[in-house]
Amino acid sequence: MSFMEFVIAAIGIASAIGVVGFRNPLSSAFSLIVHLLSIAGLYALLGAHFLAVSQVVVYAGAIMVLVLFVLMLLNLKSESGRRLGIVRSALTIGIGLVIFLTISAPMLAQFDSIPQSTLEQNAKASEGGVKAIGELLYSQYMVQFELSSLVLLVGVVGAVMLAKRKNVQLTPREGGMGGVK
Amino acid sequence: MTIPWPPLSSLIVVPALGALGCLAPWFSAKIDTKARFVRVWAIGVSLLTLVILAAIARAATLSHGAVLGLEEAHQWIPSLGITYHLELDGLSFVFSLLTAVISLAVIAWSAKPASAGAGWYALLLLGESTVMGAFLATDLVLFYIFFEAMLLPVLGAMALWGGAQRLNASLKFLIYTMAGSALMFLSILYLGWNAQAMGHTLNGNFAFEITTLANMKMLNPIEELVLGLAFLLAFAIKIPMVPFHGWLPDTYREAPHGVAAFTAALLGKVGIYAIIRFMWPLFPTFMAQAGPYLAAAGALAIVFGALVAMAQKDLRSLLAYSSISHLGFCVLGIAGVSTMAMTGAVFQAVSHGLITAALFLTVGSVIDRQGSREFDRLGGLARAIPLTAFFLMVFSVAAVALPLTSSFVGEFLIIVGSWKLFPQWTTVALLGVVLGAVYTLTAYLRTMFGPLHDTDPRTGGDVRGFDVVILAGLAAAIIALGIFPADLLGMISPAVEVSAIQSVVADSSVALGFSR
Amino acid sequence: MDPITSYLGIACLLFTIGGIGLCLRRNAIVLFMCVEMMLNAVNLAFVAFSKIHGNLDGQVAVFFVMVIAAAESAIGLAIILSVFRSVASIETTDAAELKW
Amino acid sequence: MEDTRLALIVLVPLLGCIVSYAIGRAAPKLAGIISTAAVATSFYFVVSLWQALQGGQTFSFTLSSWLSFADVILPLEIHFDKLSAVMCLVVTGVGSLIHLYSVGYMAEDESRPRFFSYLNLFIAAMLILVLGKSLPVIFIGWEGVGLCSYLLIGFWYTNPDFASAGRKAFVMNRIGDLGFIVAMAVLYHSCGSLDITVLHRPEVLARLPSEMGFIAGIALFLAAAGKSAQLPLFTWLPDAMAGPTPVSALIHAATMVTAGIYLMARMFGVIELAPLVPAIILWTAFATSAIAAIIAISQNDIKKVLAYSTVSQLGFMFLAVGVGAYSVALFHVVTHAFFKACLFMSAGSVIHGCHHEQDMRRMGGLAKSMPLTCLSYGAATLAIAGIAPFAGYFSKHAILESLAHAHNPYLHAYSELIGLGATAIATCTAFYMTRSFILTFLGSYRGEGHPHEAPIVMTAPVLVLAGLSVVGGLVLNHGFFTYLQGPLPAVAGHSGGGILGYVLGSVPGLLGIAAAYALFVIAPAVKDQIRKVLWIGEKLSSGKFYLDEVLGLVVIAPIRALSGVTSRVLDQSVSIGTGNAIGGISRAVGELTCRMTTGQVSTYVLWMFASAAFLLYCFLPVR
Amino acid sequence: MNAFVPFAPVLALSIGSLGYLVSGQFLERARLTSLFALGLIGAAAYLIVGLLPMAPTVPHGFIINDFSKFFAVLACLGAFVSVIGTASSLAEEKIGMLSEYYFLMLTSLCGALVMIFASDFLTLFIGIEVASLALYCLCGARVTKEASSEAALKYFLLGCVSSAFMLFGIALWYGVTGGLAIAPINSAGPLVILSFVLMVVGLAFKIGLAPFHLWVPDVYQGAPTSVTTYMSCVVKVAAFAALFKIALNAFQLPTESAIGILWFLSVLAMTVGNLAALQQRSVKRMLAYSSVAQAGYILIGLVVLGDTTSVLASSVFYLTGYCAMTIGAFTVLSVLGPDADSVDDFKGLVKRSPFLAISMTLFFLALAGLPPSMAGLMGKVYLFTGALSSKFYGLAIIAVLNSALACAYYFRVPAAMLFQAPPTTEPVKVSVFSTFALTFCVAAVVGIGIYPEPLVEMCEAVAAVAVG
Repeated sequence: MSFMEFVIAAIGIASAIGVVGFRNPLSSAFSLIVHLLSIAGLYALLGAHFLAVSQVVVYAGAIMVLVLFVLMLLNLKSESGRRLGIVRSALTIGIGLVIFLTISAPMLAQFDSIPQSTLEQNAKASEGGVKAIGELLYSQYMVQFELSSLVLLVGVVGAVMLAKRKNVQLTPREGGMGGVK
Repeated sequence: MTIPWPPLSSLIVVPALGALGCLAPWFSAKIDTKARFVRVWAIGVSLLTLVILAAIARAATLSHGAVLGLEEAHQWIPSLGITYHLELDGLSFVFSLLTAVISLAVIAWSAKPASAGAGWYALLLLGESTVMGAFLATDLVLFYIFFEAMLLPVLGAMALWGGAQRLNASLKFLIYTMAGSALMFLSILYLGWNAQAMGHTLNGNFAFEITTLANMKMLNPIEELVLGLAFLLAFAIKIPMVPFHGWLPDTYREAPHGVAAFTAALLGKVGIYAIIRFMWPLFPTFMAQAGPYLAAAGALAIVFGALVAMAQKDLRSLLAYSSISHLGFCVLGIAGVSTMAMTGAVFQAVSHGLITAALFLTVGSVIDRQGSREFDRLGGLARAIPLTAFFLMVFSVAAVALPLTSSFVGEFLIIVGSWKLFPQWTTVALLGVVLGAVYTLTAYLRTMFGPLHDTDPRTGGDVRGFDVVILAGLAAAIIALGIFPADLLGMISPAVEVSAIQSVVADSSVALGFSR
Repeated sequence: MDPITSYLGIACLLFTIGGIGLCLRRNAIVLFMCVEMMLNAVNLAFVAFSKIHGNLDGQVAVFFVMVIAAAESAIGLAIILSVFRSVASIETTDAAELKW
Repeated sequence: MEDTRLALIVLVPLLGCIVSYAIGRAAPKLAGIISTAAVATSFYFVVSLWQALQGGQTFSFTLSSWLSFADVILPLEIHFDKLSAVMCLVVTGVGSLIHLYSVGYMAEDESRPRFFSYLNLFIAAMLILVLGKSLPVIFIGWEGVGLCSYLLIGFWYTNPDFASAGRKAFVMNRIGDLGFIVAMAVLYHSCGSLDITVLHRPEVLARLPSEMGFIAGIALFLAAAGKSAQLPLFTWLPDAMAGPTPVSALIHAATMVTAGIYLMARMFGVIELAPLVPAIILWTAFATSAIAAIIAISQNDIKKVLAYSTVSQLGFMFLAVGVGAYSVALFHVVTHAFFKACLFMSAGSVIHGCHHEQDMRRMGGLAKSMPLTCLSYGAATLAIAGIAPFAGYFSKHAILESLAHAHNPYLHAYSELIGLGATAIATCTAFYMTRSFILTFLGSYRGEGHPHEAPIVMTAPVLVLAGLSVVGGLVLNHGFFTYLQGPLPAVAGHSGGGILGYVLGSVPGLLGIAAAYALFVIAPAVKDQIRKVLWIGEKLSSGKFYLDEVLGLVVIAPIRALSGVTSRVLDQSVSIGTGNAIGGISRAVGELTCRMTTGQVSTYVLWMFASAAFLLYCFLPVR
Repeated sequence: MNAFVPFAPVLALSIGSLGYLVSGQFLERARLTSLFALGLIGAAAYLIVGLLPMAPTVPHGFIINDFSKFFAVLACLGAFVSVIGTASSLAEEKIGMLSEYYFLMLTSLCGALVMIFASDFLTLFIGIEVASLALYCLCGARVTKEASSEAALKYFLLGCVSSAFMLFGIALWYGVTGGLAIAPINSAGPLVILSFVLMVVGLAFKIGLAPFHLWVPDVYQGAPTSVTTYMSCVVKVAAFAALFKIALNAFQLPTESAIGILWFLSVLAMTVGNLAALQQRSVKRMLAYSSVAQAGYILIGLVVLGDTTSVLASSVFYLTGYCAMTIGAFTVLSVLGPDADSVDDFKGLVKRSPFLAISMTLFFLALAGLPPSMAGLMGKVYLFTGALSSKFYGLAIIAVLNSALACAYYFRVPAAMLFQAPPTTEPVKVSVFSTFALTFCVAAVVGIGIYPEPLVEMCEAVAAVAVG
């Protein structure tokens, strides 16, 4: 495992923990951005250039901007003081551990023994440039591509429907903006 | 003489259509205006049913001998092997006759709950139709459908016009019955599949038709045991047999008189009928082994019911438990491989149907008059309502199985028949007879005799008009059956032979001496 | 440890972390972010697999997942907004009228 | 051979029962007349049939095929032979007299129609009982008379005590009936038939295994004991005096209570299968009649005295049954019917005359005010006391004689003892009957109001019966036993006894009379000394041997307790409780399952992950 | 041109629904909008029945056979009836912009169809997402009601998690096979099982099988009744179709570990569902839990799938009947008004509207498996016989005991409607649309029970195709 990979992976994991760990949503949002970027880096290292780019654009760009916008809009303080019980946290982490082990063990067991040579000769085939992906999208995955447009449409319309209401009052039912507690 | 219409189906369809007919004016939203016409209509329908039944019997008897063997078989769901198969032999005939008579009596009975409009008659007619179906069906699934369906009208009538606790009572009734029949349902399916697996069926599908299932010996003892127990549970709850009678006290306390009469007279009988019709042919080995336990259960139920009845404080509960006690005789009768006892059991079932219905109706009129069912609020009524007192006396006397009443025939045959097989349990049952005399006479004494204990000594309230005719008719039937039971017995015994006894005889694995 | 498998391991880890976050946090938006993390973990696995198998189907799948994620975010945030309007909070503990 | 008259014998009273009520509703006066006429008619038919009865032949009539189906043959058939002829004559003859009497006795009761129709119903049932050709048919009558006695004892039902007395009678009879049913079951299965003519064939009886024979015999005796008030089931009979006096006369003296003896005579073949059975019968009968006699001494209610004397006399009859002298027993049945009916009816006249006063201590000196009654009562007393040549003498004497010839392995040792005891009882009988006579008719009137003689319609039948109890024995003595040779076994060495025999035979009775006269007329003071000496006996006697109390303690109380426990514990708690418990539990579990849905998203996610982890952990082949 | 034929239904729906957006401004009249929607759904159904036979080919991403066609028609039919039944109640639900509402509903139907037709996992996943995303919004459609948006939030978050699981499963599948096609795999290695488990988790969530059912009661209660009506049928149909397809075509059931999983889910679902419903006073939640239990029954056919296809057929049969029941029940609820939920709202309904009361009673009887509406009963006969014939005695016994237990709560609503006094006597007015829908459901529920033969044969054919 090259040093580069190691560093990026480490950042990714660290930022992921950060997302979960920070009490303040804003900071977790930022660490999520870091996380997404690191993932993009991993994509790049894996040779999925197109994905790396779109990851940066779509995720770290569009989505996270949206998220941040909403966060600003609601200008929230950090999560209210009530901590979760230690028991529950332990339980959660335990369960997470079980899942992690049960999922990863067989995977690692299965793919540990892939000769480097095959990866070498696959490297060219799995070179995910714009051209290659584009060809696939417009030939073999035509249908799915069209359908994904439908997905986006649903997203738009749904958002509109939920956000827009006849008698718009942006102030919540009780308490001022931001629901100060 | 041949019958133009499909005779057996008409027994089921006519009352059902009649029920719809009752509802027709009800949907026109003027609920109680047409009450009288509805009543006449309902009486007419149930009378028609009775007539049809009589016609069928006559025709069949004329065409082929005393034993009726009418059948109606149609494919229903071929791919599941479910057929629409009705059959009327001596056994089904007596029970459907009972059904027709009781329904007519209950429908024609004038006293019905206030606020009971057309729905009352509709539900009763539906009840008649479904119970008929249960007595006629020979396809197990069809039987199960009717077995469940007959619960609903009774339930509805009870929940609509019952006492204060009516909803809980009916829920209890429902749950008990469903819990009981659930496993039976599964066993039925198992049988049907087993037939297929054994390759005993024509088209390679399941088969639920009793004759098909009975004629093949395809169950090993374990299967027989499990399935038999499942069936038994269902019927034990329906009859009910102790200790599965948890639904009974509430039901009989809450249900309106007519419904109580209908339930007590008919629903339990389906259990008795089904044990003879289905369990003996299907599980001969199991039944042969379970016989003694069944007999014990019956005998103990007789004593148990009697003892509990003695401790009751009100008329209706006393009747409820007394019917447990009386049905114990039927159970005792069907426990053993004895044509005599089994015939007696069927006869007893019929006569108990008549008697208990009559009792519930009569007692109902007494309770309505007094506005109370507690013994402490009754007494000395013989002077106030002599006619009711007379009928009540007749029916009580019939209930304690005095000779020349129908129940004597039944109990005598049962006792004499099962003495050979289970002398000890028969003796226990006899003790029940004495206790029966005790509580019955006590009830009568505390109701009719003694100083006239009457909260507001009103005159009148005696049975009158058409009700007298009904009671007289029932009394006449009871006594006539007591003096001339031979025809009915002659009808029942061959059917019992075919359905139960011969299956055991055929089953060589059962070694039992039996007394015919 | 082989590089590819290490990618898979990382994917599993991230997936789990996202799940844990979902269980531990209460802020709806953070929950949403955790979901996104889980999706990303899966994406990573896809890409790794595509490298293993030497075809691009995995990457195409990832592309579609991104599209879907975008739509999801739009809808999700809209929902969170409307919840905020009615409950004046986006903490899931406050939006718990429906229960039992 | 078939004969419709036979059917008429039964049907006429049955018809009378209905008609007399129907018409009686309109015209109460007619009710009595109609029913009396009905019984008389049936008496006429009985006589005519009896005339036609020659040799061993019998008449029979089948009403319906009743319980016959498949290979079971139990038709509803009655038949008329010498034995049933005797009973029929008694039932209808004495019955019609009593009907006539009741016309007067019940004259001012407003519910006469009911009374008379009940009476007729009873006669019909009794006739079925004695005419029945098979045990089930006999059982019809058996239960029928039980029902009628229940109805008639509780005739004045507004008094709850009377009503419950009726219930007591019915229930105790029911206990006896168990025996009847068991016997039928046993006999049917072993002998394959319940026809009494069949059941007399030795080859049929041979099929009966010995222990079954014993069971059948005992069971039959249990039935008889219930009906004929033997230990321990006799306490209902004294209570049965709650009914109108004619009822006591007809049912509880003349006819119904003797049905037991009739049954024994009918089924003697079965009774004698196991020699232990007659022995048991004998001892029971002995104890019964002794106890009843002792109790009767200290009774003050005139009807109670008669009731206990009836019990004691029934015991006498069973003594005869026990030694196999059935015709003798029946002979006593007949004579007893005469004098006991006479006694009861005279007592009835007395009560009627004294304005429904029954306590003898408030009577006395009625000889003047009602001579005819006094006359008949006296005659009957002499008869029952067994003074020759009155009717009672012959039957009692025959019984005592037959006791000497007991040929039962279990009895050889005690035959003398029993003979002596029986004689003592006879003396006792004479004593208490005389006492009652003295208390009632001699001395001076102790009650208030003016006692008056009964109307002719009542006295006439009483006198007739008095006459019968005077001459009846003398007349019948010769013919009776030979007449019954056919259906019943011959009586071992019965001598009519000459004048000397008469004198000797009357000694016990005379002793009793003398003692009573001495104690109650000449020297009343002595009486009290004796009472002090025999205080225990006095207590037992006046306390009726505390039989009711004992029964209540041993039988009734446990049953009540049992029923209470069953209903409260077994029924409410166990059977019903279990069902409710199951329901409750499932409801609680359901509540818990609902609580899983806390409404917290993060909880849900936790659940999801936990479940996923569980699935993965459980179902993944390699861990 | 012929290449488009397979997609005709989906295209029709999506393009048609686009029509809403353009015409959104002047198509605000409820009657028209709903009619338009109905027209579209009808068209789709017609296309499925009429056009698809001409395209037996397997185009990219889609597979057309009797199995998918049956389920597609079922979904369309369900959507059609639920739209008719609830059309008139939208006004009271205060759902603002009808055009968006119907657009989303049609799109989600579209997604459901994609799920049903999909022949590779990617398409399947996209279909799931289309359907789900639309539904998330629809749940929140009643913007003025707090519960509505809360339900939307819960459904959204949990739904995303579940699709993450699904997706991970797909990723593993891709990892094992190197492709995304739903095609038979011959290895049953740990990774395959793993991916199966993950996909099952995803789909079990969509179906609402315990222990992944926790969202069901909340969402069913919070969402607008009309939406609940729709999703209680369509989502189940689509998800079950997907589950059957994956399990049979991809994972080559039966393998014993997979069967173990499904057995566990089925038993847990019916038991938990019934137990939890016992105490419910809220009819919507009661029905939600009951739907969990019913899903457990439906799963039986897949669990016990032996060599015989008929057991799967029984599941399809039962599913069909169940759709009619649940649509009917929820339609009645929606007719009673947006806030009708508690059992008390049903008191004495028979006095206020006999038609509603009696049809509701019939639906509940069917759910309880009682005559006269014997769709449920026949379905159980069919299912349990299958279970027995594959020697799954334990499962059959648990199931039958559950169905007995269920009567305890199925009794409650009819009891309230028929046997209790109404608080008010003013009659409930039932619109023509609803009347039609209810009549249809009643006819289905009773008819399937009385004369099930044709449906049975159809299901047999479908199952035969599915098992292959």
